[in-house]
Amino acid sequence: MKLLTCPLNGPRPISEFVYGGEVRPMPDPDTCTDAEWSDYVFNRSGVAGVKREWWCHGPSGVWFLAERDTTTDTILRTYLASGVEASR
Amino acid sequence: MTRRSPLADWHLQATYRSAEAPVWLQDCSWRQRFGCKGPQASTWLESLGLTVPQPANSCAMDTNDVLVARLGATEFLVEAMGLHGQTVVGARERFPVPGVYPVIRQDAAFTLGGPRANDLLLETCSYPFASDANGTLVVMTSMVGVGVTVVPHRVRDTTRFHVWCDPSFGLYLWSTLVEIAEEMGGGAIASDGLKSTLRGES
Amino acid sequence: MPWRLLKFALKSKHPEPRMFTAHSELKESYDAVIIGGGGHGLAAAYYLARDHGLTNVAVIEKGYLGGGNTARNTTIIRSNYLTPEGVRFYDESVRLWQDLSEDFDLNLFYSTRGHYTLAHTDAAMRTMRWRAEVNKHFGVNSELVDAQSVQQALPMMDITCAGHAPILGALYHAPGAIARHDAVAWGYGRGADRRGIEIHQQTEVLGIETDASGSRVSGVLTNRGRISTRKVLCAVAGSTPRLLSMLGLRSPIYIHPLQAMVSEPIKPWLDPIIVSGSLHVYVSQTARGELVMGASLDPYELHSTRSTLDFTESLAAHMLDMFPFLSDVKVVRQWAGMADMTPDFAPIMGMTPIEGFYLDAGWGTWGFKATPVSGKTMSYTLANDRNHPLIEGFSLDRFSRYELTGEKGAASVGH
Amino acid sequence: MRRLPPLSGEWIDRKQPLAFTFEGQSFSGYAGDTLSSALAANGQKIIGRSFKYHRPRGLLSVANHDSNAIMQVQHLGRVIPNVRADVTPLEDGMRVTAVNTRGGLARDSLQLLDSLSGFLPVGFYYKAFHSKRFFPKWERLFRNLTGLSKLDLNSSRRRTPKRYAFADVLVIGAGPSGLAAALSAADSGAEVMLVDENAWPGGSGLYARGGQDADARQTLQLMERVRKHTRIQLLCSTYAAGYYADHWVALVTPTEMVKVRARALIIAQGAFEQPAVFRNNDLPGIMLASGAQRLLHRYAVAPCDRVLILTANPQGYAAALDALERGIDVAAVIDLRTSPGPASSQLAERLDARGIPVRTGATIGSASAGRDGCLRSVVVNTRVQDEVASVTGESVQVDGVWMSVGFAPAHSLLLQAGARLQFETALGQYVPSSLPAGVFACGKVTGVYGFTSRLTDGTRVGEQAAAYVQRRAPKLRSTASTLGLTEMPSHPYPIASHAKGKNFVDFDEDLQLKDFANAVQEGFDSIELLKRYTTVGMGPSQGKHSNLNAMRILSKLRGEPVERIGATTARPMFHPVPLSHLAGRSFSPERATPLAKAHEALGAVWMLAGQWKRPEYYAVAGLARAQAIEGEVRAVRTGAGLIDVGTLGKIEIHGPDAAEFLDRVYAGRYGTLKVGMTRYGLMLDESGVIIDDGVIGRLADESFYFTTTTGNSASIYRELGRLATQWNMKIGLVNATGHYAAFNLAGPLSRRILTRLTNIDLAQASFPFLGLREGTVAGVPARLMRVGFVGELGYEIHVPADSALHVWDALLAAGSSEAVRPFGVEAQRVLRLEKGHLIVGQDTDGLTDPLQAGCEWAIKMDKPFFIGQRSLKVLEKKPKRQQLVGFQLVAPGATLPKEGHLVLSGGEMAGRVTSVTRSPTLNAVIGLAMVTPAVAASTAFRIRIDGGREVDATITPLPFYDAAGTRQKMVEAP
Repeated sequence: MKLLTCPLNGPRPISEFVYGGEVRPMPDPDTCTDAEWSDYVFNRSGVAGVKREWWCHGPSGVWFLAERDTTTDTILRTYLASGVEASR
Repeated sequence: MTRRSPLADWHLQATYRSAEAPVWLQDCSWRQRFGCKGPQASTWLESLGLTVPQPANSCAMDTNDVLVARLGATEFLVEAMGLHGQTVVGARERFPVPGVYPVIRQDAAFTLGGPRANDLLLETCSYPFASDANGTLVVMTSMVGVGVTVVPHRVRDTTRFHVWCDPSFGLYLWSTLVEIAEEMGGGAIASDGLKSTLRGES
Repeated sequence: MPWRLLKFALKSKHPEPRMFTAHSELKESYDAVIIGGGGHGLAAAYYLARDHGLTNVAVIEKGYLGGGNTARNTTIIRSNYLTPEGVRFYDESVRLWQDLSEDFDLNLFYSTRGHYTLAHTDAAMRTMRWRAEVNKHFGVNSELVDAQSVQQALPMMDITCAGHAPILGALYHAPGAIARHDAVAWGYGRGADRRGIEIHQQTEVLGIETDASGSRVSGVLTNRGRISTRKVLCAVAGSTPRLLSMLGLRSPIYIHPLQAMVSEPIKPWLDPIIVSGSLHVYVSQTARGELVMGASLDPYELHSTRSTLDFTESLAAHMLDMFPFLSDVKVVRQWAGMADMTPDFAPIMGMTPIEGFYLDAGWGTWGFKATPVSGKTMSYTLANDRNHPLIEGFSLDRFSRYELTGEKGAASVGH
Repeated sequence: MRRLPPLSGEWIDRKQPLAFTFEGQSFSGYAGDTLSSALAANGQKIIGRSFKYHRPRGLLSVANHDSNAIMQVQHLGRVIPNVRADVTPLEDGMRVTAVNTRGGLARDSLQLLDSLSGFLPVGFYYKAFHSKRFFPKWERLFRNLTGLSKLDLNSSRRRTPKRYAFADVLVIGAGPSGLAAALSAADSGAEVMLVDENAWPGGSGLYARGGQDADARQTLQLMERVRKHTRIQLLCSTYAAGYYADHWVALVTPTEMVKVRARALIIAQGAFEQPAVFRNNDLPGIMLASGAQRLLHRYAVAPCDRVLILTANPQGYAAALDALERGIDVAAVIDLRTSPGPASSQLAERLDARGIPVRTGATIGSASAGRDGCLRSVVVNTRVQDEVASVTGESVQVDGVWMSVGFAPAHSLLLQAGARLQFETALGQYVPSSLPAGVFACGKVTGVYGFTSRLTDGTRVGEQAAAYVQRRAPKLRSTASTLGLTEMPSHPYPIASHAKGKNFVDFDEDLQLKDFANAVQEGFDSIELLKRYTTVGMGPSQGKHSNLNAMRILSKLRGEPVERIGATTARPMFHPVPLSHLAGRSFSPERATPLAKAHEALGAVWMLAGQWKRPEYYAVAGLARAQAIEGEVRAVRTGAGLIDVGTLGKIEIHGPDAAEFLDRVYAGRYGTLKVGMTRYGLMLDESGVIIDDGVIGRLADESFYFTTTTGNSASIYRELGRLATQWNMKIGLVNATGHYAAFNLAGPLSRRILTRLTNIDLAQASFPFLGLREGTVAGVPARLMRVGFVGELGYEIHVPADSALHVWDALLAAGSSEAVRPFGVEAQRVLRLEKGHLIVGQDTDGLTDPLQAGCEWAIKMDKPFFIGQRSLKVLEKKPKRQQLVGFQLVAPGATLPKEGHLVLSGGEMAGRVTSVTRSPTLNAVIGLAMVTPAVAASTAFRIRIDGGREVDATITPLPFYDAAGTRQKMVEAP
């Protein structure tokens, strides 16, 4: 099974993790247009490539970021949202 | 009033093995424990005279058998491993403390031991415990589909494993493991602490 | 033994012609280009030629004919959807399916087996009743049946599911069917080919050109050269986001793998198709005797068809919960496809902001059963530059309008 | 076929005879026999019938590379389907039968299909049988003709354990190269796991002897060293079913599946010997030379008395010498090649010395059967050119043909691991051109065939793998992959066409040479299309003996070199895996509140709620379900009831940003919530859809306690954690769901009962409606919330789980005089419906926003931000698509509609019933319905109930009961 390295708990089988989706910047709700907002709410960058994603280590509840190539499922790096680099 | 183990219903029709069993489980839910997190948690625990482990996911046991486990970076589980949990009860009663957030810990807690304990783990959990049982490690992982916290603990030449899980999963986790242990010629063992749970202690 | 097989015994030379002409060159221009030589693309080509007389058309496929999700799905066909849009659309599809073998003069092994969607919770029972009522309202044959009827129909099944998910009832859908998936692509391909449409395999799209205004399609760039055309139909499932990005279009489509596995052949014992949302299982037995089994989507985005072991582990466990006697039955092969999912579990079809660019996408886990109707409606849409009435609820702009279709309730486990 | 005298290294234990039956006939074998070897030893040449034409079939590979040897076994009260006879150990008392025959193996009535084969060309079933009228009949016929074993639908679930394992180096294949690799890796300090699918290691080192014992002796020495090595764990009768990401390999043993995480992997799986293609090459008696050698040396069985060897490599000559050594008469060695290589020539001299004729540039044109359906003679023709044999040939009487014309490397695991292959023309096979990090290969799979070369290769690779694990540079550098290759082990085209056909390429699927030409003629001219149309390689053996020849044939038909043809994807499983092995014990976690046993004692009837079980109602002797539930409802309305709501999600949030955080994640406002008060909370997603609701209470300025619905507790706690991280807020979240027990004591008499147990002042003034208080109940620290879900005076009591039973019992005891009654989920549903409260997920669906649900009161649009707010601003401007309304049936006595029934307006579908009940309190049928705005604006609609009948309903304002809400506020105690 695929291994994913939690910055705090170390490498674990990916079944211990919950996928939180791609990190997506939210437009300013007060200034953006309805179209910009619905684009943010519904549309996704579905094209394969390296993406920044939210992942959660289930047993510990640790949320962190992973840079993953969605073509090959290779994980380039994982780090806490505060920016702490994970030892890989 | 009576504290009741999350596994109490199981004990009602329990058959216990001897501690000589190749693999055994012992209900330790009765132990006094509490949890805390928050910016001041670590300093506060130190101020109580507890030994606070520094690295994430490590633990320390102080002289009067109080275990302080660091869960991740900023959360702690404090448990009196001995029969008398006065320190812990005392600390628990000091809440609220500024910058320290209490974490209620009503866990199902048990100890897994015996020469074949690791074989049981290999059937139920994907974490390679055998590779590192240095006694200060805290592992949060999944066991038969239940989130658990595990502290491997070297006793002489064998390793024992202290396991904690959410009480609502307790019966399921415990009876599943006991069933497998029994297939291995082991099973649940009784303990003084256990009796006092059923008898109740105030 | 049908007479038509005689010729094979009597003729010394094999009397069958090529199903698909091999075209050495791409023409410089076509009236329309269909990207994607899977079931949907080929069906659209077939109906374009047959119903709309459009034959100067090229189907371009980066791999081989029907090699994508057409070849990877578990071949379940049904119309017991939840929304009126869905029910009307898939009901038309089932109607088309039923005549396809004769239309093609090619045996698709279209086999009506009946389809049980099991309900293990009272919430599921409510949804199943809702679906049954909507289906019946639109003339689709579905019924909510109780646990006893399920047990009578499947006496070998453990309806307690090993105790941890007792079956309370099921949505029974008599028209539920399976078909020989590859043959569907071949049938449409041969039909389109015979009507003069060119099928180009091993031809990959590198870009889509628009005119100066940027609002109208003008051509397609491929690894075998440029084609000029004013109409492009995009039917590429998992590759949809990449194709859309060539035109700067955004969509809610996200790609997750969907896995499946198949057992060794065993003598027939399972007539109907069984689906369980709670246990994440769907299974049917093929004419060869194999059990074709699937579960739910993989939990995270991935543009690859790799296999995982944990998929087979949980699927096997849930299979045995329902059918304990399969313990010694062996799995020979597992595989995966890339599902192009949408937020409301309904497809995205029809015209787009780019004139002359028609989209047939968002087929998630329900694309195979829609093959004929998507071909029919998309060919109509392309030929008339007007969305076919059956697909009006599926347009790309429904999201910006906050007018999603409510199919999710029915498709929480697809198929 | 007969058993031979004992020989050193044989796998059978002659001291342990075993009895079994085959097709009802009694046979005997020895411990250590497989079903195949035992049948062979008993002279049973025909062991099965082919899938399509029902031709008699015999042993081919004796290695589970073909599906001739698939059987059905009855043993120890179980019927085991599709048993692989080649690798299944014989056990005493087994009752073995062939699969898929009609009237038994010997006189299978379906063999007439063989004579009809002319009518059944490739893909014939696509070309007929599809008239709408007759297809169902034909299909039934086909379904019954196909399939292998018949299942015993009564056999019980087989629960096998599963195990995780960890190794530095996992070596797959314990032939000469695998043994060498394992030893070398272990000697270099790595912990090694070595697996082999056979009952014993050694591989071809023990069976391919060439009439001598030198290699075998050396192999036995290696085995002995492996057995003694402390760092090597050897698993036999174990195959690697598949490679998965990050060196995760599924090993299948006879009793369990072992999931190994290896740090490095060595593939030493060798190569599958491939058959030659000629007319009737499937007759029993014709087998792969390696298969014959396995029988000879593992099981001491002579497959025949007089053999003709068809070869194109040294291995064939060696097999001839093995035959002589074991007293089998060798009629001749026929070599496809005009000029055999040096290795072959050396061996040929030894044959010559023993008077065995060797004929080169020849082939078998056809074989024919005797009356027994088994091989009787072959015609040997000159090979005029590829595929074509001379018209006239010489007939040779033999009862055995051994084919040794080449190999296909067993590289499917390598491919799954991401290795790249290139075609080595000098070898006539694919070899790895690049390997992923930590993946290594040695032996035949890499094109190394010589015995000593394989040992060298294995030693080198073993050391390299250890070096990789130890993060150091390897001491032994790579050498050319084709170590010491003197001649090509695989013939490029070991195929002979024949006018009459029956020259089989795929034995599983009965595919003949001409089928491929015909498929290509019909346009299926790429390997993938060819595979799908002909089904080559799709049978039970997954192409192990047929894919390579299929590629060769296609390359010839397309006039392109084999390497241009490509190959089909190599997917797991390597060998088929039983569902029981994959499933293991199959764990499905369940949650329980501390009161589970107490509920049971009270007669609870359970219903599933996610991982939880909840009392739907409490059975009362002599009362029907509906009456029992009605009784519970009345108790709450008139006296007091007690319900376990411990399954609700319970979350604490502490910290300076706590209020701000709640204001962002819930639609209501909590910054203004007073300490000691609670407020309803509605949670939306970004598109404005309702996803959850609960009650939020303020414990202190910076501490809140709130509940979520049972089903969403885990996912919501997780998502809140993510948002806290994303927004970088100073809060601490605590998931107390399982740690707190909770019950709702509700009813006009609840205050009176609770007063007896608590130190909290329950007087209206000090504990008002929606208040939150902390104190003790029955001596236990407790949190009390005055909530109104069921619409009566009520207290939700939260206590630590370890004291739950104590408090529950105390409440029931204290309330005995008021006849307090435990009530279940169903009664609660009725009560809340009377109050017009919606249930998220039942009265709302995946698209319902608060405006549609009539929850405007619960959303504070003037807050700076909350999740879903911006979308609601869009939705406010648009007409509603649906709307939740209350309704009442016109005729109180009318049949009760059900949830999910349709709302009709003018015959058109206009919505659905989401909740409905017969209200005992109001003595009316009331409900909620999600309807079109048009219907919502009207006053009445119809509901289509079971049987298609319709009942009339009038739209009714909510709530149905106690509109003023005086009862739940209950100012003064009754």
